[in-house]
Amino acid sequence: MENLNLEIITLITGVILVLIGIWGLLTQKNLIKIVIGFTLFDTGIHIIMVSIGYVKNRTAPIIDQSVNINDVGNSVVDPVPQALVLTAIVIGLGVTALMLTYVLKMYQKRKSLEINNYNDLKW
Amino acid sequence: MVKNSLIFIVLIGFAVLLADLFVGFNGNTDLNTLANHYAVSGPEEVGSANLVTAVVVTYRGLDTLGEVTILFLAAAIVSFLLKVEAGASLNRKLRSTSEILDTASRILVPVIFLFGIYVFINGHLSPGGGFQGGAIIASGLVLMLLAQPAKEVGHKLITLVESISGISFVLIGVAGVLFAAGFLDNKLLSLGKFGTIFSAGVIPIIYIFVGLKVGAELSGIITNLHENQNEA
Amino acid sequence: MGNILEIIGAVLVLLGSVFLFLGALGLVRMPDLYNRIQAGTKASTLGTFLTLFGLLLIIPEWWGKLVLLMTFILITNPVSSHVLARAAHYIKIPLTDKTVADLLNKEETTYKVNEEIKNE
Amino acid sequence: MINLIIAIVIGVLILIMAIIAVHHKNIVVGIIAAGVVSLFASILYLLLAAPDVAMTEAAIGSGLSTIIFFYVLNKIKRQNG
Repeated sequence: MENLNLEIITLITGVILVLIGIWGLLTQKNLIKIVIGFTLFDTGIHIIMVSIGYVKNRTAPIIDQSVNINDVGNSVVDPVPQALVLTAIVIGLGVTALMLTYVLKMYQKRKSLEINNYNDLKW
Repeated sequence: MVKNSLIFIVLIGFAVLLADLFVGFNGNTDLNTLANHYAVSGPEEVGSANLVTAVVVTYRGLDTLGEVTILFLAAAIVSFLLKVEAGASLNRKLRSTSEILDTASRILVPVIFLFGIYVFINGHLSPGGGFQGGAIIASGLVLMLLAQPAKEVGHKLITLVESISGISFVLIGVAGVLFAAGFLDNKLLSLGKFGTIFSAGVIPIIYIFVGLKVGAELSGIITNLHENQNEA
Repeated sequence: MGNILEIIGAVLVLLGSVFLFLGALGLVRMPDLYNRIQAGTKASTLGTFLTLFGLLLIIPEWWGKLVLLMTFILITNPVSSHVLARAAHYIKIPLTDKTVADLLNKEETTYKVNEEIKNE
Repeated sequence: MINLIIAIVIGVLILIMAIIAVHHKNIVVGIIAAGVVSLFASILYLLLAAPDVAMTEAAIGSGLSTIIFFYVLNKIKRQNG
């Protein structure tokens, strides 16, 4: 209870979310369920990255009245992981839309959402 | 049985890999060197009050160009796969929308567009920026398409906005090579007074183009999916 | 003077949260979907309004943003619940047994009758 | 202290919703639960002092992403019958 910090809680949440996402990716048979597992995996990775950049008792990296302009280095959190996650979320939406379009095309070809019916490349 | 145990082994492996992150982790108490440099000298070098914007647009500007390109590729492939023939539009029966929804969407959609534009113009002063503003504009388009399903959005307009803002983004970067210190350098214009809207050099202009480009790409994806519903 | 305003604002915020709680209780306790939508929307709209108004009395400098928020909630909240209820009626989600009148069905028939009268 | 309690409650809710999203039999419930995971994650970002990321996640993860899933699901159901 002594060293239970905010960033530790969110880090553990993110790690378990990643594991749930991988479990969904590997065990589900429905193609849309697989895409849902992928989005959960994405969200988990983003939570891990933001919580690693957090610094205890500091504010957001935006300089306004609450931040002393001469002492910025000791009052804001790390801006670099936030910038990475910001763009990664938008890319994640594009990739999700691409995967769902492929699911739609596969359904139009074979009339099935079961992954077991697509065994063309199985050896 | 073998399959289940294999999945279990994979999960255990990932858990061991990620456990390395939080076993000895006790929270940061200080910034690392790179982040400290960005935080201390960022306001003077770049002039942007929002340090995330400074990192996205200036310090890591080339990465942002690459990410916008990836998004463009995804949107282009989606629209290529979901192509609708010109004659086959709207042969499904539409239920008439209620008058309340119609009036409310007519009031709300321009306000949402205006809010998106506000978000990406003020990206260097307050939370927000091109990516968020583009997403908000695409959300307004979703509301418009759900409230008035028969409405057609011009593909020509989306393509034009998308390509013009992409070209302008690259041209501003090249102008930075010619007239300032390097590619996408923001000292092309004067830095201005810190904390006002006409400050931070060329950052607001770049973020306006990024916002228009992201908004046009997401709107393209949404429009293609919506028009594909009309086909049999 | 400022102190009295602060106390009134705090009471309004408390009242608003009571209404929000009642709305959440209605979501659980009501018998069918239409009653749940009604309870959730009415109580939560009033609760949010009272909370924002109390905040306006406590911190008067934020009036611009708060009035904007109130306008937005006033437009969106009833419209979204109206659309939900209409869609639920069209896909024929059953009403509870205690229902007395189904006015949306009746309204459509009366509209048709009126138009026929007008045409003649 | 209050931040810690909020973070613990939201973290547990995220994990429950994620398990529902992966494991529920009905796909519509799964998609809605995935949207709720994104919405709660945006509150976590706000607690972690990242308002930019919170805005993006709220607009994209729980808005546009859910809508795209439903467009594709609707098209598949329409072709089915």
